[in-house]
Amino acid sequence: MVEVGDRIIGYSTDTGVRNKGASGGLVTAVLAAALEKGLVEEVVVLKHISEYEAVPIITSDVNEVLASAGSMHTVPVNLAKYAVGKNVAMPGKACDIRGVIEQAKRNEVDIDNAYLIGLNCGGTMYPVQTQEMLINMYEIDPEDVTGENIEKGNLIFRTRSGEEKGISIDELEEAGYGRRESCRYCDVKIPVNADLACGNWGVIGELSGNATFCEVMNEKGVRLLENAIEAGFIEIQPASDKAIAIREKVNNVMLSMSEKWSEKIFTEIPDGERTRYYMEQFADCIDCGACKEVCPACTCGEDSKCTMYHNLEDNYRMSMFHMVRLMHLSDSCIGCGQCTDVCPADIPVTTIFRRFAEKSQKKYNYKAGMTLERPPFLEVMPR
Amino acid sequence: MDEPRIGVFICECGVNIGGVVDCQKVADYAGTLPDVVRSSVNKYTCSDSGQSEIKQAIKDNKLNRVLVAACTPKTHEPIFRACVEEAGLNPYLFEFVNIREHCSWIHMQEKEEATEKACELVRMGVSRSSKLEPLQSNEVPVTDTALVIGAGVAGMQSALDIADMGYKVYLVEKNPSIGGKMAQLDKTFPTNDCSICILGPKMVEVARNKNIELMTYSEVEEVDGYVGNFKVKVKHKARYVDVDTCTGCGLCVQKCPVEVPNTEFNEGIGTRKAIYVPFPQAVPLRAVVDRSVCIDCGACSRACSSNSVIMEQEDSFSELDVGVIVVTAGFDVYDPEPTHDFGYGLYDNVITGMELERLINASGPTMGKVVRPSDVKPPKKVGFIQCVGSRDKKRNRYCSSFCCMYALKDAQLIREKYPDSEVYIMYMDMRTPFRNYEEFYDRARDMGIRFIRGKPGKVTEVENGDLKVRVEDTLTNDIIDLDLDLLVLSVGAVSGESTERIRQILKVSRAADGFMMEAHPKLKPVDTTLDGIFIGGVTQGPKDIPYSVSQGSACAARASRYLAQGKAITEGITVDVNDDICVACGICVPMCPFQALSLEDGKLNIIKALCKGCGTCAVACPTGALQQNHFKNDQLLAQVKNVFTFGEE
Amino acid sequence: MTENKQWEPKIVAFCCNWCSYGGADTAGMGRFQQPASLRIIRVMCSGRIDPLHVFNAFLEGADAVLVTGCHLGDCHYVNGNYKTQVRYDFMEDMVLELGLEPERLHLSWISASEGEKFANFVREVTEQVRKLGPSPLKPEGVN
Amino acid sequence: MKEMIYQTICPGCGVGCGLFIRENDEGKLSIDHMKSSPVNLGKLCRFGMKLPHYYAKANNAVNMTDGSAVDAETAIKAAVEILKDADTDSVALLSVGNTSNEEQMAFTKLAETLGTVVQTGIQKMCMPEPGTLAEIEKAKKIVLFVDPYVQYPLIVRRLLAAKKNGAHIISVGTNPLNLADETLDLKPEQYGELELDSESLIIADVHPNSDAGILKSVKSLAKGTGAGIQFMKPFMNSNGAALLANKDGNMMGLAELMEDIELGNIRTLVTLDSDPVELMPDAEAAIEALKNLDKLIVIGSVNGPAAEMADVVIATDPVYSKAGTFLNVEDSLQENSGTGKAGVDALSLLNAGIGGKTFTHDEMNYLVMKTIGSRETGTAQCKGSEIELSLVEIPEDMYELRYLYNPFMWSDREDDNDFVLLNRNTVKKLGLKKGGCVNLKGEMGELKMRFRVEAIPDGLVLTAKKLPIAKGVSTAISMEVC
Repeated sequence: MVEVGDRIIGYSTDTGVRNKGASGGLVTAVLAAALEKGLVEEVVVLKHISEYEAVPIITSDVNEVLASAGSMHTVPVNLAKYAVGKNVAMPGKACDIRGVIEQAKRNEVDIDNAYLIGLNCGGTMYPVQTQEMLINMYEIDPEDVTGENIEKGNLIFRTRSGEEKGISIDELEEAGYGRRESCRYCDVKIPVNADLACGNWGVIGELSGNATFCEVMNEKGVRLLENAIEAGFIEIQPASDKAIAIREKVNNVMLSMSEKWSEKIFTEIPDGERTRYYMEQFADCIDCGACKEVCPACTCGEDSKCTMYHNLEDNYRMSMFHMVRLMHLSDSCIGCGQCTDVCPADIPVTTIFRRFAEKSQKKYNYKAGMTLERPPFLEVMPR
Repeated sequence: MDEPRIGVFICECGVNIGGVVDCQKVADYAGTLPDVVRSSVNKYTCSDSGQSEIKQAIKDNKLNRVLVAACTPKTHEPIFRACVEEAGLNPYLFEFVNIREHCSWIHMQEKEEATEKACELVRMGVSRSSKLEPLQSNEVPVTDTALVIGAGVAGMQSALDIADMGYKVYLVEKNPSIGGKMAQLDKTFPTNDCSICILGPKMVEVARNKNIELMTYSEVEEVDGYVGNFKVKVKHKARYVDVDTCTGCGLCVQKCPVEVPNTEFNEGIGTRKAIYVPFPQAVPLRAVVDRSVCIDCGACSRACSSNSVIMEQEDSFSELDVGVIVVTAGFDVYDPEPTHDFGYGLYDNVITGMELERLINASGPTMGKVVRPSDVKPPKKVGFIQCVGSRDKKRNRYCSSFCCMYALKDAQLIREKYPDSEVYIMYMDMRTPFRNYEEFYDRARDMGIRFIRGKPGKVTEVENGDLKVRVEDTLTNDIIDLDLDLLVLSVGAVSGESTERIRQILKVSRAADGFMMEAHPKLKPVDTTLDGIFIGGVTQGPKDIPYSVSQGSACAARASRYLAQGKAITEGITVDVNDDICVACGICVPMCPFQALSLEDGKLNIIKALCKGCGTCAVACPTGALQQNHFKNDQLLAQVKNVFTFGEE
Repeated sequence: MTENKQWEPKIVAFCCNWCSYGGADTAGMGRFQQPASLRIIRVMCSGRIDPLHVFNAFLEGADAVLVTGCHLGDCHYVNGNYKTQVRYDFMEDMVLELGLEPERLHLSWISASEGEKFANFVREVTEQVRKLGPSPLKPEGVN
Repeated sequence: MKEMIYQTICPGCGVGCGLFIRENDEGKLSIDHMKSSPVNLGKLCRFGMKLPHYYAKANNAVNMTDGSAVDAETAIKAAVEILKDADTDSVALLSVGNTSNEEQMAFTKLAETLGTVVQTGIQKMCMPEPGTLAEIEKAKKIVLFVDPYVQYPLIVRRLLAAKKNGAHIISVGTNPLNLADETLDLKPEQYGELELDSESLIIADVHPNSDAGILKSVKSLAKGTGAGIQFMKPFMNSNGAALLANKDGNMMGLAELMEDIELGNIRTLVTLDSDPVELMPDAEAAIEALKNLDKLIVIGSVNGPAAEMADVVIATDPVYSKAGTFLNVEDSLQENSGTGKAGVDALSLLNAGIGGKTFTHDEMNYLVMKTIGSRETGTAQCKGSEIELSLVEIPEDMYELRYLYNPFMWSDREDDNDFVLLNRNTVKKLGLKKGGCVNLKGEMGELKMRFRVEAIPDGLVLTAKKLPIAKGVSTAISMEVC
């Protein structure tokens, strides 16, 4: 039977799922089993709209799970806020899972009944930019694309005709395409904060492309897998040492890339210039509140401290809204990048917030969204 | 709420304010501020005429807010709140601005700046005043029983007073007998009457009082709830003796083969058995078994004619519902052992004052014979060192208050018992306030006791356990080498471990000296910041017997106000939650040290009676749904905003 | 304010009712003279001081903000000032990252008896801020 | 649990932001960002973010006759009776572009049967062909006649991108904009100072209250310098409405239309998602004018103030659940995923009732596509004369209250812009107190408002909110401290 800490390779027993779902359909099968066997009542999945768009839906319909979009690199949405059902299973990138954990700390998610299947993620891309990139860099008609994958630092697209074309991420990012900025410096690629950490890194040999590597992180992970095995939905085998080593190696490559980006993006701004820098960054804010609305670490409703005491008539040199949010997020920001994505004035909100959060979280040796530890700002006694 | 109509009253406070601040100018300025309908200057706003002017103005100008700019709210806010309340205004619609301590007195040379600052302070106050909301204090019913923790002399007095007023009292004592430290003392200053002789009858009175339920050898384990509605869990430690049938005859004690030092009552001098009666006058006069040394031989059981020894007994618990709690948990005597103060613990003949009490006591281990430990011979030359463990930056900074007097008493007793002895008291200052204390000091001098003003530097043991003490007499600047047989350290009081445990259970504040903190050093000396919990005796800080007894009575009086009224008025400034905004994230819950907050059915629940109105939860609240009344965010931010003006103003 | 006077900072101090507000009172009673730069806002406990209030003070034009309360262990509300300490550490980090000079935000534990300490504290901070000049967050034309 | 997800566009203005509207099983609406939308990449402005509120408030349109709720059939029947009796010359149809092309087309069909035209509230004017919003990013010099932050927030990022690409941005107006390199308060005769060329772009907007004089000057500025011009529009389908309205009819401005109603020239008014009370700067006057009508028929998804006065209200589907297409300011065609056809169906029955043909949504869609495919381009549209409005004279001792019209004002959106803008001299002169308020006195009354201090020219008071004390784009008012 399965135990915490196990590393396995698995795939769906259903050929249809196995062929349709990414990497052998393990995650889809585990989700379907969780729903079928009553381990959960609902599942959060991405409903496919186009090759470049999907919408999260909460469903108890197995068919919706089977038809779901799987992992799409061009859907940079954070699922955390959709996991508010009482008894839910959710597949997600590390940042999705981090969001759910932050929501759980704020009593929005019952973590004991939320089953979190983590998916390795090297980063996501913007749909519109990606289409532009396909035309300009790959010379592929975006409509022809049927799938994409990141392998060995290359971003590979498959087309209708079955052709594959890959270009190195470095090259793409050099040209201003590629992953979202927050993904570039993200330092959690394998979602070890989830119940299961799944992905295709470490799947080698004949199973390559047809199975999923999965690490069991906790008891909930055990339940998820055992449930799916009992239901006959999946088959698993222990991962070989070589597989484990390869997964680790891929992860390390990704992390060292992140570190490089981090250094590049977070160059120190000298003491005398920071105030002006931040004032200028926020000057174009139109007070739409979208950054707060999408923030997976925030559980406030529409009226909250950041909005209630923020008046446009005050004409401050810096936004009260952002000051309060900077404070509230300095320990809780998970760096998912959603705020930057939705900012209509293209303010690099995430990058600014990370400047504060990186320092705070490092100081308190706390990383938001990884464990259920109470955020340091909310501690009663100083650490 | 109607449109704010603020009346502003600027107080000159004689020349205290008026001598620096141009009060008329401030009043004129206040008149131009939004919502202010009248403003004026008074000579003394707090005087009768000042107060009647406020009341008149409330009527004449239909004021619904009053602002007084005068001295500090810490002393005068209650006065003005009462004043506006008499005129029919909610007291929380009164706003106080401090232009004396915070302005005129600290800017005495800069009159112009002071006036300008006063204007700004008034403007800040006015902006806050506009946003004030009326508040109501809450009423909660009070269970008409009291809990007194600790049955020393203060606790006994308190229990008796409450009981005599007709209320049921649970008196919980951790030791097998009541009596506390006073039962250990020999004589009491300044009358030198026998301690147990005056305490004994009181102890019996406590036992006999029908309204007092005595719980000895018992400890308070948990306290929940709030004023009027405390739930208390008490542990009754197994005594292994049936209290109801034991007669305290002592036959069992005689048969018991185990003998150990008597640390409980005789400060380790002499011995007691594994089964023992605490002391001859103990109440209840019942035996108790020390199972940590008992060898289970069964001798006591066989000796007992009433079959009162029950070795199977286990700790039991009771749950009490009480309305008020009086804490008279007492203190510990300062222990010089760990730091070997003046050779204590190293040299046999250095003893503490408490040890001397037991030695000198006629019913003590030596039957009142003062002997020195090394050779059990009466000492010829006795020295006392004062302020041991007290008034010492490295130990405790405070004065333990009773050591001077007990040293004088013990010195006199030694001189009386052994007229040929020499007695020295080495002191920093002799502190002898209150009736007949100074006379007592005079008597000691008359009796030939020698006083040396100085704290000894070094104590060394010479042969036969004799001691050499070097002390500088700071009055004569002479270095004196005293050869002594016995050295008594006049040790002070410290808040003991068990008192600290009670403090933590009750969540009473701790003062810097480690004792429990009163609500106000002058005006609420036996209240705590927690409604319905009172502190008396040395629990609150070192004091002598009369003062402890007074505090015991004071606690009883303060506590029975609740019992007599049957209701308690709780803090008006509490937190409130706006359910429309609250997302029930629960972040605030662990922030409250008073357990006033909880999440119930996805909603935040506030027990108003537990809330003390500190507002720390409101800061943790990310949504701003939780607001501290009277210090709401918009009230505070209005003040912040009005610190500043457009430069041209 | 008249034109020829030297610029005087505006400092907002949040004081708890029981200790530091009392400390300011004691400073007054002891007639410890201070620069007229300070504006005190009273709260019941320093644990009520919200970063919201502090940031708002800066945005409104404060040249410095003081957070004050009872000495640790002496809180009237058991542990309010420990919470203040936790929050202050965050505020301080934030103010520094925002590029404000460290002299513009202070935390001090002042008991009701420490009037002289209070006065000295005000004098020192005012002196420091005078040297720094107006806060970069101060809105134009406001003082 | 079953959720509905609608792929739709934001009805806030003519930009046409894509988004998803999610409807949970309790009918509660929320938004999802459509990051694949090339118009807005999923980004939304304040209005878009609050769209669920707008729908929650607005989607309560109910079929009514004379103020009482009835079923659709009864309402349509009542409307038919009114239209049958109406005299062709005194009937007017108004649709400013708050609905789909298909409904717009159906409305035009109804107009044809009635022998009249659909008015769009904007007088016929020579409009250049719209460019794409992406072109903003490429311009070398940009002249703004709008405040993008308040009026069209989703072009802010385009402008910032342009700036990053080296564009010089000049704001011609009154409010200093953070993204502008300079702010010039120019009169039309001074526009030459802008020194534009063919790599320059002018951004202005056209709405029912536009100052025709300025519009004309702006156009001639573009023509004279070869600069491009991007007209922003306040309604989600302004372009569709303009395109699908009967081309050769007499197109009036909204003000003219209201004047005709006031004069009794128009006795029956039919509106399609267009509320004159909300659209006119002075709501009271608009209500008074509408009282002169014999009959008022309101068709739409929104129950505005006009619906309250209407003889008949015919309810259509809220925008997000409508089937249909829209043309945004770039003239790019966008499609809703909704299936609601109540609007077209009602118009079809109305048309049939008065002797016309019935039609279906699909037929309308076909006609829309055909029209779009064959539309005339560029200045070929320009015919007829243009009328100039005269500018208001402001007396010496008074202030000019000027509206910063924004599209969201017409969606009856409670905004945080609950203040007026004035400058430091004004503050000083009036002795205003920080955090206090100012008393505005106009010919229609007094109002206490909070204020914000900005570096705007002397004597000016700006508002981005409709104030009941003044009418028109620009009004003389007096002010005092309160």
